[in-house]
Amino acid sequence: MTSLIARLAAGSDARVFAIAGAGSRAAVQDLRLADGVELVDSPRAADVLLVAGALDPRHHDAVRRVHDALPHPRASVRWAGSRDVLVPGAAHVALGTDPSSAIRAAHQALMHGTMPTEPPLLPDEDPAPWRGVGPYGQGGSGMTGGTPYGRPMAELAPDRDGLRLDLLPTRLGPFSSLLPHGLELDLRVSGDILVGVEVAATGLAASATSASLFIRALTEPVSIAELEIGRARDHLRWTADALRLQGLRALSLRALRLGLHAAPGDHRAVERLAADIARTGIYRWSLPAADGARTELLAGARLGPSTRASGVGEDERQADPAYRSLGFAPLLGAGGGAAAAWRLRLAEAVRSLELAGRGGDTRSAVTGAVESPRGRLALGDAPSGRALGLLPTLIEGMEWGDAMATIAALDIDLDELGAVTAGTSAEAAA
Amino acid sequence: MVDLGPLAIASAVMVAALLAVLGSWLRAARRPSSRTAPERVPFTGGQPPSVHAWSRYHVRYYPMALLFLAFDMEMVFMYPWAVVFVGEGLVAMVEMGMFIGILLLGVLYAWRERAFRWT
Amino acid sequence: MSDLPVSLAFAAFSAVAVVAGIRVFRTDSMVRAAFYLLASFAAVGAIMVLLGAEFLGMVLILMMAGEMLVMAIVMVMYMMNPAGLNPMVMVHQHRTAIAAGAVAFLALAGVGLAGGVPQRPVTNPGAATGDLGRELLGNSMLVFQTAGVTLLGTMVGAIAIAAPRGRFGDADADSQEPALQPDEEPEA
Amino acid sequence: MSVALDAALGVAAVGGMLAVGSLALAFADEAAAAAVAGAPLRPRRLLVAPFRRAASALLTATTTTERPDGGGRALAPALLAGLAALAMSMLPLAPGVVPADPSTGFVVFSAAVAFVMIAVFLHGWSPNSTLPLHGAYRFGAVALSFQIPFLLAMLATALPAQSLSLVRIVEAQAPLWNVIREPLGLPIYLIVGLAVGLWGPLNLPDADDLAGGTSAEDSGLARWLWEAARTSMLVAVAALGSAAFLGGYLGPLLPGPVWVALKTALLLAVMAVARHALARARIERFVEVAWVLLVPLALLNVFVSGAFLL
Repeated sequence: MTSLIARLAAGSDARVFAIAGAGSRAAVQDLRLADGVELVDSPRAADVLLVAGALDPRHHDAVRRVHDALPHPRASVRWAGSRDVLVPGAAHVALGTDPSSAIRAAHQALMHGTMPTEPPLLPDEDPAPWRGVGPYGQGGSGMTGGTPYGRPMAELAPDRDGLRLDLLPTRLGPFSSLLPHGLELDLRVSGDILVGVEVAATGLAASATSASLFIRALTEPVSIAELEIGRARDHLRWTADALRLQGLRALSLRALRLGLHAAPGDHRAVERLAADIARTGIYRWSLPAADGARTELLAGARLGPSTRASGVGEDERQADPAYRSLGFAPLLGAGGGAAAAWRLRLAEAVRSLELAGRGGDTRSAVTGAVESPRGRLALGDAPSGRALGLLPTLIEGMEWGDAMATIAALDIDLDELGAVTAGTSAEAAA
Repeated sequence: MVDLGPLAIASAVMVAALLAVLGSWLRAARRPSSRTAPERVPFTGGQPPSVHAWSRYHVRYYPMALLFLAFDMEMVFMYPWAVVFVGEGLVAMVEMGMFIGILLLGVLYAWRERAFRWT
Repeated sequence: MSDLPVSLAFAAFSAVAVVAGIRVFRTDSMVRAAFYLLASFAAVGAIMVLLGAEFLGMVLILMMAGEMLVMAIVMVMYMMNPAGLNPMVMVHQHRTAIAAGAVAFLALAGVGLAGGVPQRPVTNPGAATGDLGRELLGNSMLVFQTAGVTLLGTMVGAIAIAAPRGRFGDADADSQEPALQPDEEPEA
Repeated sequence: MSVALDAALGVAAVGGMLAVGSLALAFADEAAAAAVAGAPLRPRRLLVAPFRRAASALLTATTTTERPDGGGRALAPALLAGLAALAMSMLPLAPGVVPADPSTGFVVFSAAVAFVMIAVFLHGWSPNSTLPLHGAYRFGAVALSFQIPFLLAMLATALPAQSLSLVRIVEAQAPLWNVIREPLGLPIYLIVGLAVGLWGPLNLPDADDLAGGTSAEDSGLARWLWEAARTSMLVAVAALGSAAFLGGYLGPLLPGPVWVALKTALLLAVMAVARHALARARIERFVEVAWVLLVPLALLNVFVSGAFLL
């Protein structure tokens, strides 16, 4: 009986909580298509922890905390360029090779009981001393004082409804499925409304480098066909993530599969995907409605589709004679808002594939500032940096789900941000 | 005497399922896990929370909850009404129509006052 | 069913009703208190079913689920320390409370023991729901319609008093927080 | 003594039906996902997948949080499973064959649906963790909104039966199924049924934008039990929906239980497709639509279908 259960369990999909460190976001996303591996949103649901890419020492404790949140029996896989001691005992897989067989092997060994579970990494210390304190030894005092069971309670604060109820401080990130990994938000939540938002930390590793096409285009002319295929793939990858957030997992896999290999001939397939997405009713009942002040903020921030969705024709490609010679004109939305940005991203993916088909050997003529899938990209000035600056104003006062959809629509890429700003600081040092 | 047999059987089925799940849950929870304090930290992305999540939660849909309390009463009247509807005919239709019409005014008013929106 | 199982069930449900009722006041968590109350009501509903009022008993159970959820969320909203992380005593003025409880118990027990138990067995229990329906549409029509108006008044009143925003804007527009001391200026 | 025997039979039958229904739902869900994703369907793998998942859950430990409400955490999945079983025990399988037929069966089913909100709220409240807590309160909004349309959609089926017994409701459909007699009933019932079963476009409490919501802190067997309880509830909703609207065991040629299974499977398939073909609704949007659109439509359904009975 025991061996039957173990055999059955070993055949189940390995449930993986993945930490996507610097330079590994797309590779981790591709694992959603891997056989026998399932990425989950909470470490409590996982069997295996995958730690991918470079991570600064300041994130090490967070990684350890995530590790300790996994239930026993647990195993880890380190997927990085070089071995390190971040998670002792983790199997090492070189970045660039497929980790799914190592993950499956670890999962099977755990289920068969041939591999011991990993012990906790953090010392067994209470967050605050409480044992034996207070009249019942629970660490509290009075009605709401002290640190019962090691933590204080949330405190009262006035609210726009004229009621004084508790503000619940919530630190989201750095490894939350709701945010790009590396981003940490300090949220103050009253009910399901975010009444305070602060960007607490961004970036995964100071040594971030990115081989992204668009960063290469900053310094040298790049084939337009290559750039536009890259843009389409980027948009499709974003669509995959955003669809998942809205609960459409099957469509998300379809978008990801398209994004993996999209080529100029695929523009019909992308159009069909866009039509199927529209049929899910996502634009009618899922996404937050456009809001005047927020749309205006985005309209002035040169954030690519988010800006063009409100009808502002801001696109660096217009300044490039090579693009003009191909007859390029930016696609524009109307009214702004998340739904308009979604539609525009998908329409741009189609347009980019068509453009790539026409592009031939033409190379981009302008360097220094290019239009990345997220907006205007220049040395020292990444669209994600501007998006992060707007983020608190954009989501403050929103309901939780609306806020998460809005963050997703911004398409924040910390790798791109890190690479561009690291470039400037290196130049400044030189 | 009322025939309690069917209700007894239905309750027995419910209790059996409840106890089966409860028993498995308790057995699973008895196995030691989460021994250290960091293993028990609630998950929000890798940082520990600064306070307990339990708080005076601002239930922003409370006007709707109050409306529910009042409207729910209508169901009590509608069950017996449904049983005698065919027998009583038009009288039943008109009387319940009046009752429901009055209650729907309340929903209409709540909608006008945006009681179903809170974001 | 014979009498013995019914009597046993009656005893069991009574015990649940009483114990859960006591737990309402002996627990620290507001959510637990609300759900203990729900358990107590559900047991009373089951007793009503045992007494032959099948429809009313089941409806009591059905209604209480919604009501107690609303009770739980509103209690959490307004009580300090809603989850009882620091233990607290929910009962105040112990002596008065004990005295009042004892008097109420004795009075009710006295009524129960001294007052005669009505001996009007239900002739056709299956038709009870239908009888109720005919009563509503017939003799009690006016009561029934008045209930509708009362409920409408409840809805309108609840929304008018409680809604934070209405079609004319925020409910607390231009309002001031009261002063804490007698001769203090109110906070702007 | 016969009651005890009937109860034992009922437990076995309901357990079996819920298990088979859950497997069917898992299969339909994977098939719908594969169709939408454009991926190949691997039936052999699919059939063992639920058992593999269960075995892996058995071997994974159940974690706890810092200071949970232990009783609530244990009770929530058990209560939900119990409610699903309670509802399922009143499903008429063939003329004269039903595990339990209380004369107020319809009210009992309504009470089971009402208690779902207690189970889900308890499940999100008890871990003392932010994301589950938000899921719990979200379900409060969802549940208080779906109650009345759900009950009203069902209520219309009691009019022709002149009874609150589910057996009578099926019998009364012999001349004409309720899905035709009350065309609005089934769509409203199905929409709201998605919310009762925490499924697809109305799975707001366990949503992806809360990283799993009320079940974000669940692991191992505790997680599996919650998922199984949720699925069972959805199966019960589909089964009773087929009895109330699609005539239950009524149908030509085939024996009654086969018709029940086929009709339940049909509703489960519709729900499986809805999960992959429809986006999750914003909570505020659902609350407003439920009150302003579904409640009046459900009432209209009651009165219009009632008028045809006179």
